[in-house]
Amino acid sequence: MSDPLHDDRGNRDRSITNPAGQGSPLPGYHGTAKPAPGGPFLIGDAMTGGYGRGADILHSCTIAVERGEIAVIVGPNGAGKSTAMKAVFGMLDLREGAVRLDGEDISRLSPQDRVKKGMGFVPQTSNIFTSMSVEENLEMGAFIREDDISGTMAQVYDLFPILKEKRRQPAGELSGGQRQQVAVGRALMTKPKVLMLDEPTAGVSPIVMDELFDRIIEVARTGIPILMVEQNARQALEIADKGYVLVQGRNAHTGTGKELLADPEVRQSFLGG
Amino acid sequence: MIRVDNLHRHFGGFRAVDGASLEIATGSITGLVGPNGAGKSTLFNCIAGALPPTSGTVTMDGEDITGLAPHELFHKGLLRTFQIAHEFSSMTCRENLMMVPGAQSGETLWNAWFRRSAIRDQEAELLKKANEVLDFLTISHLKDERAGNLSGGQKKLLELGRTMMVDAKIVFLDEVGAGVNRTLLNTIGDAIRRLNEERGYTFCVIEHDMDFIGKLCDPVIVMAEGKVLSTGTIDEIKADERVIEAYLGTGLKNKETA
Amino acid sequence: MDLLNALVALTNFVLIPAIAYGSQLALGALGVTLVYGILRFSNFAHGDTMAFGTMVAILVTWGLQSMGVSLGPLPTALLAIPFGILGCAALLLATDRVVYRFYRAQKAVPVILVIVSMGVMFVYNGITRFIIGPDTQSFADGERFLMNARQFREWTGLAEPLVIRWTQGITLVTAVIVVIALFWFLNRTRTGKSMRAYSDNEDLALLSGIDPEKVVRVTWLIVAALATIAGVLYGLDKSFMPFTYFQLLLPIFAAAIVGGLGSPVGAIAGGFVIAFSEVGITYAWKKVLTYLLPESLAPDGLVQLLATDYKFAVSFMILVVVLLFRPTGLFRGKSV
Amino acid sequence: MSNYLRPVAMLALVAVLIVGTGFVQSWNSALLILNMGLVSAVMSLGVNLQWGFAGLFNVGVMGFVALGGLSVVLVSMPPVPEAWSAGGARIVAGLILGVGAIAAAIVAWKTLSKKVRGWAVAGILVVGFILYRMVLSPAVDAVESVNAASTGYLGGLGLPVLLAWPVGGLLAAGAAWIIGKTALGLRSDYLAIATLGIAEIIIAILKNEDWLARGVKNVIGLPRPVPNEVDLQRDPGFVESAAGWGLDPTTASTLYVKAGYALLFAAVLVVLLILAQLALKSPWGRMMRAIRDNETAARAMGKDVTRRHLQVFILGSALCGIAGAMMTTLDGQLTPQSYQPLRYTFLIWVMVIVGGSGNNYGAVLGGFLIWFLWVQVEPIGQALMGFITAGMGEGWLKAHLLDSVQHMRLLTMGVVLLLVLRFSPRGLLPER
Amino acid sequence: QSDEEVKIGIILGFTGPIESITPAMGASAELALSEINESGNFLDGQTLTPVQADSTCVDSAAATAAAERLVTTDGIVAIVGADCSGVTGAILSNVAVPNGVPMISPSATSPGLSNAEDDGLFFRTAPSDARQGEVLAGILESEGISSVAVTYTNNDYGKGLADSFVASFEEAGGEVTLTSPHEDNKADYSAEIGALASAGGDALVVLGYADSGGKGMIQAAADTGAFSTFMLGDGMYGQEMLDDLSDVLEGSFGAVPWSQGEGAEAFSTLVNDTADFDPDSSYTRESYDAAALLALAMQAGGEATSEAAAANIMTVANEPGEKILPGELGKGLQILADGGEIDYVGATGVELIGPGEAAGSYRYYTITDGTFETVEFR
Ligand SMILES: Nc1ncnc2c1ncn2[C@@H]1O[C@H](COP(=O)(O)OP(=O)(O)OP(=O)(O)O)[C@@H](O)[C@H]1O
Ligand SMILES: Nc1ncnc2c1ncn2[C@@H]1O[C@H](COP(=O)(O)OP(=O)(O)OP(=O)(O)O)[C@@H](O)[C@H]1O
Ligand SMILES: CC(C)C[C@H](N)C(=O)O
Ligand SMILES: [Mg+2]
Ligand SMILES: [Mg+2]
Repeated sequence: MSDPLHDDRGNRDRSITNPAGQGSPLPGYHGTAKPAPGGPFLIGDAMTGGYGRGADILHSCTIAVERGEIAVIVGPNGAGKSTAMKAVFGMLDLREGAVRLDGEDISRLSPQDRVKKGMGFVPQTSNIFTSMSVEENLEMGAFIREDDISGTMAQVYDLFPILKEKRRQPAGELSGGQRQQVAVGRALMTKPKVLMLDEPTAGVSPIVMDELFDRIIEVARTGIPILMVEQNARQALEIADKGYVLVQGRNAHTGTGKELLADPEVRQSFLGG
Repeated sequence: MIRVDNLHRHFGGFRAVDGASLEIATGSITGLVGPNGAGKSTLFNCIAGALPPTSGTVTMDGEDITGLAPHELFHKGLLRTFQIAHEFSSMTCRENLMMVPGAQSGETLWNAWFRRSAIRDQEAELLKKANEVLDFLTISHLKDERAGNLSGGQKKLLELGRTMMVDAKIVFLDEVGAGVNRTLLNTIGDAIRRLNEERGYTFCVIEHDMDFIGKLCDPVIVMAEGKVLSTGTIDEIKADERVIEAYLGTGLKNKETA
Repeated sequence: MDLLNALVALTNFVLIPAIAYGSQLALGALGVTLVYGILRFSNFAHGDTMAFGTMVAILVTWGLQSMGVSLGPLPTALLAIPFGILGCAALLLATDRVVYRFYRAQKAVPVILVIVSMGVMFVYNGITRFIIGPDTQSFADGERFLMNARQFREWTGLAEPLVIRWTQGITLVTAVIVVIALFWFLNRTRTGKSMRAYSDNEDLALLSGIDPEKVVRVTWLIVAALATIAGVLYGLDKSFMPFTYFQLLLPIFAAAIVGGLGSPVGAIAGGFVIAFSEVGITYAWKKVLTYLLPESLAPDGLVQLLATDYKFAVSFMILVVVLLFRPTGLFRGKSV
Repeated sequence: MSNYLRPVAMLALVAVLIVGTGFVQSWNSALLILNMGLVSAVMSLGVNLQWGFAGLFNVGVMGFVALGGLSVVLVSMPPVPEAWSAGGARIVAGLILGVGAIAAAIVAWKTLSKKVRGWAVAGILVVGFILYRMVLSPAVDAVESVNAASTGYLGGLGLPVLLAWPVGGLLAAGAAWIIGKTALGLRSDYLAIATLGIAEIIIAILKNEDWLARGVKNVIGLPRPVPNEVDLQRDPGFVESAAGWGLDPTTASTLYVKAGYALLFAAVLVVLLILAQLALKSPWGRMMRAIRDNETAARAMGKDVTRRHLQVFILGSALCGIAGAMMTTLDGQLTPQSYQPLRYTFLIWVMVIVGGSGNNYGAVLGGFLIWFLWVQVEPIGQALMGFITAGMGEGWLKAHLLDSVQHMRLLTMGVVLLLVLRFSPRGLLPER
Repeated sequence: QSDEEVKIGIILGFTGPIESITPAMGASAELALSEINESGNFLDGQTLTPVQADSTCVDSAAATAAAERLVTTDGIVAIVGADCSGVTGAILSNVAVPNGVPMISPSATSPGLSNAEDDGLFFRTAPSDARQGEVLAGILESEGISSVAVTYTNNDYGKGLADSFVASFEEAGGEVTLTSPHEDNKADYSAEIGALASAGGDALVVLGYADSGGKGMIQAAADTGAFSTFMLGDGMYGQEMLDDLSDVLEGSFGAVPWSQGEGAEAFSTLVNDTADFDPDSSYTRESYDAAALLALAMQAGGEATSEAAAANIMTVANEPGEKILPGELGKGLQILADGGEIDYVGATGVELIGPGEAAGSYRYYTITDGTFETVEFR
């Protein structure tokens, strides 16, 4: 972050400068989708790229998920897990590689268009509209939908009953775990064909974590493929159909959750012994 | 070492900390756990002077330190790290460490202008110390890297390093582990233990990872809804029904059996 | 009788001017607050934006007048407002395209944008003076008074006059309509909600399929409308001069901040707080009191809290005081 | 090293520009530009101290500059005995009373219990205010009516004018202390707008408190640290040496005087610049950068952020005060009406940003460069317009274009600022 | 050394709060110079060249800079101007005195200038406001108004005039309910009017500038119905007023420096057949005289230098000597060339008293059906 436009030096006066919710730099994708039949349901294929003009962070890294599956990405900090997710979602420049969804090449689509194509994404941090009520958060999730959304909202509410109680409350007043539920709910409102979660359980107490995992499994059972990043690798890999271990932007190990859990090297260096 | 008596902190009508009382024994590594929104960070902030408590007292070695400003507490040897790393992003790792020690004569303008030589010697010492610390944390290869470019875990290490630049009495760590890779977390754990043994630091650690807490901490304090729910060794805690029901949940047991 | 006179005097010299001025400030502050909330910087160019929009309106008004168009009792300028808005919007969108957009794409920290807006302020400043010159321009026409002193005196037989100008009436009415419309838009319509969402968290808005550029465009459009309307009303009610519009920046900011930056309700409240304190504190209460109190107690001084020389200073004293006790403004703004 | 080369090159450029002015236009205007350039450099150095080092957004520069100007009057003008006897003592008493009331209010606020203190403070202030007005007003009237046409104020201390420069600094520092105490403490501080307003208030006071410095009636003919042109012209020795230079006495004398000012100003600038550099490169500077980067962390690491901010805010303002005093000395008059935010606040900001905030040399460079533009844009614009309109037939448009030249100034300033921000956002001499 | 050109600076507020009257003033001064050049009698055929500069009327810094430029770059030998008292004082002490350049102001009327530090370099063809104050007070008396509120433009002209007016009005037993300043170039004067209104008074005395605050105050007063009768100071006399406010001002009155008699008539005729500006616009006569005096003084001194001008102005302006009217400048020059003496009467019946300022007389006018109507001269 060395360049002047970004370091927030000498910016005490929040009354004249309001960084709240300022987004991150984006590539200017404006392309269209091309048919590319075959392959898994969603795949980021041999992706190479980085942020803006910065150095590459991903090096021909591949991530895929099939219908009804849960795929989990683990790896050390700064490995590029979140970056990989963003790449799949078109939030950073791919120098090489492609992203394909449901038999279409969507590498050149802008994030908005990918949402329209049916991708739902829950980022690692700041993943709710804190100043808006829970219900409005869900409505925003359904922003691109023209049809009637009450049905989906009902589904989300019985998936996360607590949200129904707090629907009028500003989401910012909820506790960590509840926020995560709102975030997932928001993503579900788009009726996504695939759901991507970045560390949904970070800083969440064990009880809420278990809760969340159960919910995620439920969602997967409804046939929505799920691609998620996790630091609680053990627990995550237990429920994963497929697991990826990223190291410095490269695929280090790939296999089913069980295999990876069994692999002593993986345990040693990523799951903390 | 630290004693908190019936501490309250309210935000508007909301009671984030609601009459918490606890003690941190000298030389211990005390764990502080509890559900999200239990008030752990808020409690920390109150002790460390970042937030004024609504009521209640905090004493350190019998001396009342309630509501003192952070920098005053710092000079009493009470240090803290943050739930989200607070590095000085545009400064190098080394500078991050060198700026820490208080009472640097070079920090008064007068000396900066008219007593350069005295400052020079002092700087030399700081430099030496900073390098030691970087070695200790196994990140000396990053000494001239801008702190802003470190990855999540390394930032946390740097924060820990800052506490080593001075002889702290007690250090508060807020969620060192959140989003940190487990292997790295173990390294941090070792660092903490060494500081505790070699330098006699007292620690108080917030963490949601029970394995980490289990390996490191004794005793463990559980907070819920702004109150202290129970205190004891990790095993006592894991056995405590109220804790399981409020915080751990049954999932943990299942996993251990699995 | 005396009581009535006192009331009339008060209304004539405090209430009416303050309400009119207040509505004008409120409209201005709304513009500032929108930019701050959605584009995330304090727009120092707002005063000059108002000046530009008004200037366009004035030029059009002159055109209409020369063509003999008129609204009877109402000032012709009202017809020109839409054109003013268009002109202003064009300028703002162009500026956004050439200047702001670059920094937005870079995700420059807001303070850079603030300084950029200073640059823009200089440029607008120049453009406006370049086109219409630095002098005072009068463009009000139609009936001047809704009710003038003589009428009122004859009508009520009171000693004190009560004068209401058309412009004051129009100002109030327009302000109310505009504000209601704005609120409805922000809280009820889809676009409005998407703007709030964007202002809350850009990236997430993106992930929900909201098109940022569209939000920005809409914002500038609204700002242009607010600025022009505020400017024209102010110009009709008082008079148009580029420099005074630049000076308006200060009370407008005061209003926005007192209300709590980023909070529309606050902007309006702030506008009136500032207006009333400015007029009220510098008003000499002698007259009113002489009516109210018995002869014996009648004041001989002016009973003026602060000489009118310091009128300008008042808004800031208010500002500082409010901030000391309520650091985020009356309606806690985004400023934390 | 290139990062030494760049500043040198830039400053050389400025030198060329100014000397060029000397050849093309007249040495008088060249020196005039140089002098104001030096003053501007000091101002932007001050703003840079606040913004570049500590990130304090001070938009009240104008106020501090004006205070500097005031100090020149208070220090150097001869006292007006009649006025003093008319009500001097009483005014002083009144002021003390006012300060006392505020002090009392603060004490009350600090000591009393939550319930009563609000009313207590309000009470104290109201009573205090009334007393203050009762004591002050008659005295003011008395003083102002002493030969209103030519004095009507208390006058100054009649001390050497150079003394006014440090005093100006102190005056500004004092004001900064008060402002800082109130505004810097705020949770998310509103320094910018607060300072903007306070500057206006200061000007309002200067304009309306005639007993202080004749208000809008201006104080003219301030004493000067350099000889008077006429005296020089009358001094045969000087005339001779002037002739030796092949200059007529008038030109020679005016040049001589301006050069004198230039030397004085340059001396001040150099000293301040050195001090600023030493500070920046010391642990103090490092601490300041840390605070700027992350206040919360700096606090937790034992740095007294509030105090440091106050310190640097005061220092920066003091610089502006000194510069203001220098400028008023140069003008030889105090004219409150000429203080405009566009000219004395925003223009200074342009200087800092264009020069490169956080870099002292940058600030100085910006001071010179922007001032040069500010002065030269007008003739250049004239030439430009003349060129553009040359083709046109006489008529409304041509006339309009020609007489709207002076507005090119603002436009150009804006464009320059925007271009710099666009293509080297850290200014011409970046911080690091 | 003939056909050499001598530069005279003309520094007036061509922009700013009196911009509507300055063009006429400038033209009038240049008229005098061109008349002299045509006569060809000036110092055996040297020509006088006018150099104009903008005093802005209020911004002393700008004015000094402009004057500085004229003196150092253009090398003028004397100054006609400036117009407004504030800038005049500034130019005097910062440019004229240091460089020893004499200046004659046609319109700076502040009493303060009477005893300013001037090394005998400052003169004015307009009377001091000390006098105007008395005149205005007198007018109120004859209008039978005993209680007024006063507002003045917040600069030293306004302040000075207000002071002298209030003094002499209260002397005469009148009551001033409130004296409050107004800033020029504000959009809104309702607060100021509010205060004045609540202070009360039978009339509002407006001592401001026609194209700026003064006008705004009257407008605001009319809008709120606070006052219906106004008395206008010299700064308020101008066509501007009639154009925009005739209905409001109907029945109001005021005073402006004026002079009748042969000089004034001569001037009017001269203007009407040689130039195209309104000879009755304020301070045009004074401007003509200012320029003429400078030339005559240099002639009397026998050289085109600042010293010569400064030294001889009083002698050419006053007795003894042959009376010189507008249009007779050539004759005057000739007389001086032949070593004779003159007493320049000019358009305003110049009689420089005390520290070199006009005694001056005023025209007391009322505004009836949209025109300035002379009542009498005082
Ligand atoms: N916005 C950004 N601009 C530039 N570099 C970035 C940005 N975000 C992340 N990086 C860099 O990209 C690398 C990968 O970051 P990423 O967030 O993907 O790691 P991660 O695997 O998600 O780690 P964690 O488990 O801590 O979330 C890191 O070195 C980080 O410094
Ligand atoms: N500044 C604030 N304003 C209002 N409410 C707050 C504020 N800070 C914290 N809270 C509330 O206080 C409660 C306790 O917050 P705190 O951060 O202490 O929880 P925690 O125990 O640290 O949880 P976590 O484990 O997620 O960090 C939460 O419900 C939070 O919403
Ligand atoms: C032209 C006049 C209105 C100037 C005024 N008499 C003054 O001294 O400022
Ligand atoms: Mg991540
Ligand atoms: Mg916490």
